[in-house]
Amino acid sequence: QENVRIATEGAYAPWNFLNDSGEPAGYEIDLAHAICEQAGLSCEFIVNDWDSIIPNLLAGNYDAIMAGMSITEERQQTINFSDEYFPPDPSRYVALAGAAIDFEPLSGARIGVQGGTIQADHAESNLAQDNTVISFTTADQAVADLAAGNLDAIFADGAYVDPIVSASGGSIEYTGPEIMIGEGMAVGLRKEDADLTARINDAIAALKADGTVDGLIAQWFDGRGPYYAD
Amino acid sequence: MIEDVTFWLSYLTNGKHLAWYGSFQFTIFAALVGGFFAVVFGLLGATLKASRHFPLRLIGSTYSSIVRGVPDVLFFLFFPLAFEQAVEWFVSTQVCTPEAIAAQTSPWPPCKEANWFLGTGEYLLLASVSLGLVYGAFATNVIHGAMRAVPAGQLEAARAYGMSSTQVLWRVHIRQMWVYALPGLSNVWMLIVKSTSLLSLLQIADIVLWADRLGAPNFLPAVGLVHEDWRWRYYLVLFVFYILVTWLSERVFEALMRRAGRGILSEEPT
Amino acid sequence: MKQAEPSAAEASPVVELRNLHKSFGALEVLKGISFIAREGQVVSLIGSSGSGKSTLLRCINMLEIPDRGEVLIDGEAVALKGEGPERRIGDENQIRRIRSELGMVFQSFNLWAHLTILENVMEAPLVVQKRQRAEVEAEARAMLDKVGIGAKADAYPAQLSGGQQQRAAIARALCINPRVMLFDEPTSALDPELEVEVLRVIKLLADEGRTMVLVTHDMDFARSVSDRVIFLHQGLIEEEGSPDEVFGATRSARLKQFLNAANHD
Amino acid sequence: MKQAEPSAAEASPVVELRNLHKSFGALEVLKGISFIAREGQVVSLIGSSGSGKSTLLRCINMLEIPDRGEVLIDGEAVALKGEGPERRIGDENQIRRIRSELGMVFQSFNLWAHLTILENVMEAPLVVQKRQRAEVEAEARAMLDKVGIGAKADAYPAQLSGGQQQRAAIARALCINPRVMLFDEPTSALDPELEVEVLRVIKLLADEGRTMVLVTHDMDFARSVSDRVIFLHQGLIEEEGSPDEVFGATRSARLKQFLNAANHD
Amino acid sequence: MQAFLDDLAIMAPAVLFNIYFAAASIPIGFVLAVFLALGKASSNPLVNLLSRGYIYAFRGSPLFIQFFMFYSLALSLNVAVWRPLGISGFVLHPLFIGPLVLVLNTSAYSAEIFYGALRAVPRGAVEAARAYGMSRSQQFRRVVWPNLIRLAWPAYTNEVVFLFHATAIVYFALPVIGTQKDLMITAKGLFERDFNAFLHFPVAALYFLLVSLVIFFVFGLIYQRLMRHLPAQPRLRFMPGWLR
Ligand SMILES: Nc1ncnc2c1ncn2[C@@H]1O[C@H](COP(=O)(O)OP(=O)(O)OP(=O)(O)O)[C@@H](O)[C@H]1O
Ligand SMILES: Nc1ncnc2c1ncn2[C@@H]1O[C@H](COP(=O)(O)OP(=O)(O)OP(=O)(O)O)[C@@H](O)[C@H]1O
Ligand SMILES: [Mg+2]
Ligand SMILES: [Mg+2]
Repeated sequence: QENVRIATEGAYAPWNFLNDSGEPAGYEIDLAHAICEQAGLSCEFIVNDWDSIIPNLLAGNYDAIMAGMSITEERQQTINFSDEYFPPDPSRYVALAGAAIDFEPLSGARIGVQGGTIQADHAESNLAQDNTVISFTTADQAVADLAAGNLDAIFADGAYVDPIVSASGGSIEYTGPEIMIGEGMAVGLRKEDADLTARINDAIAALKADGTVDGLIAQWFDGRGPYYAD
Repeated sequence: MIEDVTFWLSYLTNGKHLAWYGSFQFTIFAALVGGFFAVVFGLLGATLKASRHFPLRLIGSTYSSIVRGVPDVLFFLFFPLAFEQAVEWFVSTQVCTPEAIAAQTSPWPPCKEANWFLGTGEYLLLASVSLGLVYGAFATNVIHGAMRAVPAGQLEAARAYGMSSTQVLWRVHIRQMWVYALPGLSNVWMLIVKSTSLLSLLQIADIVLWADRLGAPNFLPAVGLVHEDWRWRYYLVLFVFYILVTWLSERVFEALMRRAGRGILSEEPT
Repeated sequence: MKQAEPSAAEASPVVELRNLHKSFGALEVLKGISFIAREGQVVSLIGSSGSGKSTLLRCINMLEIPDRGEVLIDGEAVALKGEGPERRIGDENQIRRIRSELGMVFQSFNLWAHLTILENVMEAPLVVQKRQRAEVEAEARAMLDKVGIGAKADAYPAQLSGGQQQRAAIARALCINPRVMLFDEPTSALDPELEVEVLRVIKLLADEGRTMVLVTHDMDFARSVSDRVIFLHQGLIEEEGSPDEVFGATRSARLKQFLNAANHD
Repeated sequence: MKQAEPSAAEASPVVELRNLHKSFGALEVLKGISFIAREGQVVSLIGSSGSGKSTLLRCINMLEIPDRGEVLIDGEAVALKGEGPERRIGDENQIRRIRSELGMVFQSFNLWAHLTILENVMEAPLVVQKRQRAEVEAEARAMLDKVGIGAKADAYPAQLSGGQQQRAAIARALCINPRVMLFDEPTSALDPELEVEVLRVIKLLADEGRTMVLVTHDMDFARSVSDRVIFLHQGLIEEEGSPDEVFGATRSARLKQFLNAANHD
Repeated sequence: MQAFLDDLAIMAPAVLFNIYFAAASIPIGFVLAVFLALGKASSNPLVNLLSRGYIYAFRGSPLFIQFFMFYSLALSLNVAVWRPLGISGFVLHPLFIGPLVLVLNTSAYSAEIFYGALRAVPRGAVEAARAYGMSRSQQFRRVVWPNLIRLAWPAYTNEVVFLFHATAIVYFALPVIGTQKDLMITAKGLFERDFNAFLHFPVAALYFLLVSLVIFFVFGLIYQRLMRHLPAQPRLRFMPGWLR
């Protein structure tokens, strides 16, 4: 049985996070176990900073990335992606309750993002002109700054902020438009590992077909979706 | 009240916290091994610097001045990468067949067999070597200076009584050098201790990384206790930890100094 | 004042310098010095500050390598190679053997700070001469008693007064049982009362008939202890002879001036 | 030897100490010292090392605060408050005024290394006495000429020999035009030839009739320059009188022993 | 070669951030350090204890942790304090809080240097000043300070260089606003794009080295001027002190 090391960030609930016992857990972890079982691989998780997650893949310190990473053209220049395992999902703004932000046009606002994400790219190219874009090393830190009132809004994956909005008891709420960026999330792999990519793709296809993926999405994302069945 | 206590007890002993407590060993390991390497590199560097041959002297002083002219963080980011690639290159010259090299599509490593997987253990060792390399440059200077601080008369007296140059070196020079080197080495040690806070930049789940994870605000019950931003409390613990280590180190160095300085420093009458 | 013994002139030469030259960079400190110290003789070097007394003494045991000229110890020439400032010791083994026959007592004592007084005295016999510890220790203690600091054997140098340190340094030099004792201003770092102690010890050695070469500022002492006095001036021997000749019948004008200043001291 | 002038005994007291006591921790250094230095007198303090000469001198300008006893300068008692080791200066302004009338010359010169010789000499008149720069400069240059180092005015202390530094220190003290000059072993850090220069300057001052208190190891000098000699021993004045009395008709056994050792020097 | 020149050009504006952090914190840190050093030497027990405690705390803990602590502390006070005062964006801005922490840090290190120098001021020189009737403030200004600054200068020069190096971790601990990136973050960003460690990091190192050399040169000139009273001047040497 081939051993595959999978890197995750461990700070992007509910995709991946460290549970109370300090182990990686979340949607991607469950999914990875399913994929590995399906593909007949033995899997092992490695927690790695978001910043250096691609360099360390290339350096051979692990074989795959499952860390809420969206497929982008830029990333495709250096790594391969498997087929997506999380459908394209709109990115959302959230702000403290009662912060009336004018999005027509958005200007003069302090927007928090996690550095190196598709939202950060988007903000840099579309918002930086008139707003202050502040990038944090982890998404958690952006949330902390928002909660402390140091940001007007954060811009992040809809499914990332969704549970925060619901768990915040009304103190954090959605605002502004939903923006569709990214082409869904997928496993990141080294270009030369075509064989592994193929095996993972097969497994993902099978798991999508038998409803396992949708089941896990329902389980981890509060039944909110998005699903492949639609 | 009792419930509060049990709640906090179980919160503070959950797996995440245990992992945090456990990660202190990485910090301590990196400091100790890093300190060891720093002394080794320091002695080596000082020997080079005091060498009679110009090229060796040049290597010694280049090492100590270049490394000290650049921030330590930069080295910590750069050195492990460079070292990994150097090892892989070396291994590749041993194991790679021409076919394997031809078959390799990615720019690095030269062939699959030469790839070196880095886990926490390897990273820790690399981090320790990096620490040793960076602070060895400081130790080089300290030791070099200390060797020169030994009064010339002490060495002359040894020579005048017919000791050979190795006898002078070991029986008088190095023996007295420690007194002058220890204050500087103590500083270098403190530097190493404090730079262990940068281990998280080297992919080691160290005390800083865990403090950050534990302190980050959490809104999801599924992830653990829901709480706001608690990071500064966790950092306060680290702050206290480092102060304690500093305090302890000072006591140890004082004791070492008393030992090394017997006769040289003590003036209290017998 | 010691009587010049008639036998001394015939005794064999222990230290002989032939035409010694030494420069530090552009400064020519010794410009051709020759003299002989014979078995049992006490030779004093006097001269004003900077006249090269210490340098001369240090050339005898090659702590400074002379640029030109020869040093003979017991008739054996110290091997040197090279020329001028590049001159180096020729034979490491020879020089170590010779050095261990020259007991040097430094102006600033140079006791090894990390060793106790007893260990200081025992160090060279044990390490250089490789003698038995028990025997050396007995001898070292006896030597310390002789110079009057037996009680301080286990103290460190820093715990001793200047005079005690100087006497420890003398004991250290004596304990290698040297053919010649070399003293560099043995009392100039001491205060008058300590000086007396140290001079007493040196006098004792002189009376025992030990060969000595000493640099001193103390004219009365030089007069009372020496067989020969050598006055250095501007890198050369300006005047030389028995104490009576040098102090009593001074010829050189420069020496007269020097002695006047010293008297006023 | 200077003749004791009959008028000196009647001249007014400039420095008066009354029953001075001083301890450092458990060590009682001064055990009750009283003496008077009158206008124009030169008082020498002699005594073996550690007998408290420097401490006594430093008590005069309150660099050490005596535990008990009084110091009067020109008849004015220096105000002190508190008791024993807690005793403090009572009136900052008074002490500053008094200090600027006492020209202290330290054993180790204590020239300000970051100022040139001229600046050193001008510092106190400008900063403490707030006098005019032009006037002070003229006076400072004259003073430097007087002690024979006028040419070195713009050199820094580190560029001067020991004797030159000592003379600069004397010039510095003179330039505040003090009522009394205090010298602490003015020549002990110097070699014999430099010593002569400095002693010459001090003698000049004595002959001018300047009031001076000086600590010295040099008995010949003490004899030739002093009006009174005070021998300190174990914290007390063991013997005191004109140089003739003290050196010529020594009474105390301890002083005899001390003078013997010093002579041997 | 072209890539090297490109990197040089890209990082040129970035180095300004490091220079800004150092330049903003050094003068204030210097002044604070002098007071702390005097505090540590003070005989007033309270002042003494506070100065000692402050210096010990900041020298005994890593700067990296200090950044994190102060940022999250400032953040937790945001709603209660900064916002009502209307200085929220200012206080939490890396360009403010960065120099702030650096000031706190460098003042502790410099204070220790100054304190050491203060104790090394030749006793005799101060005694001479006392003996000639100078008041305490005159003693300090005319004698203690000129000696102190000369004694401390070489070590202080090192502290300045190391403070400059310390600016490299500012953005590892603080958020990045817009394109305000320092050398390290720029180099790291470039590295994450094409993974060429052997190009980007050495270029950043080169910049650090260059600025360090400039600091040395300038401070060395000042030192030479300060030390003109010593005929044989010891050269200013790059020596480690008690660093972070
Ligand atoms: N290692 C050295 N390098 C350069 N110059 C030196 C060295 N050693 C001595 N000199 C110079 O050589 C000259 C003679 O020095 P030496 O120590 O022999 O004098 P000395 O007669 O012993 O004087 P003193 O009585 O002051 O000890 C002096 O001018 C001194 O500055
Ligand atoms: N600040 C001090 N603290 C403790 N002890 C001191 C202090 N100053 C002087 N002493 C002690 O007081 C005694 C007298 O010292 P002082 O300097 O007055 O002697 P002295 O007569 O000037 O000797 P010397 O001729 O060696 O200069 C000595 O035993 C000395 O060790
Ligand atoms: Mg000499
Ligand atoms: Mg004294």
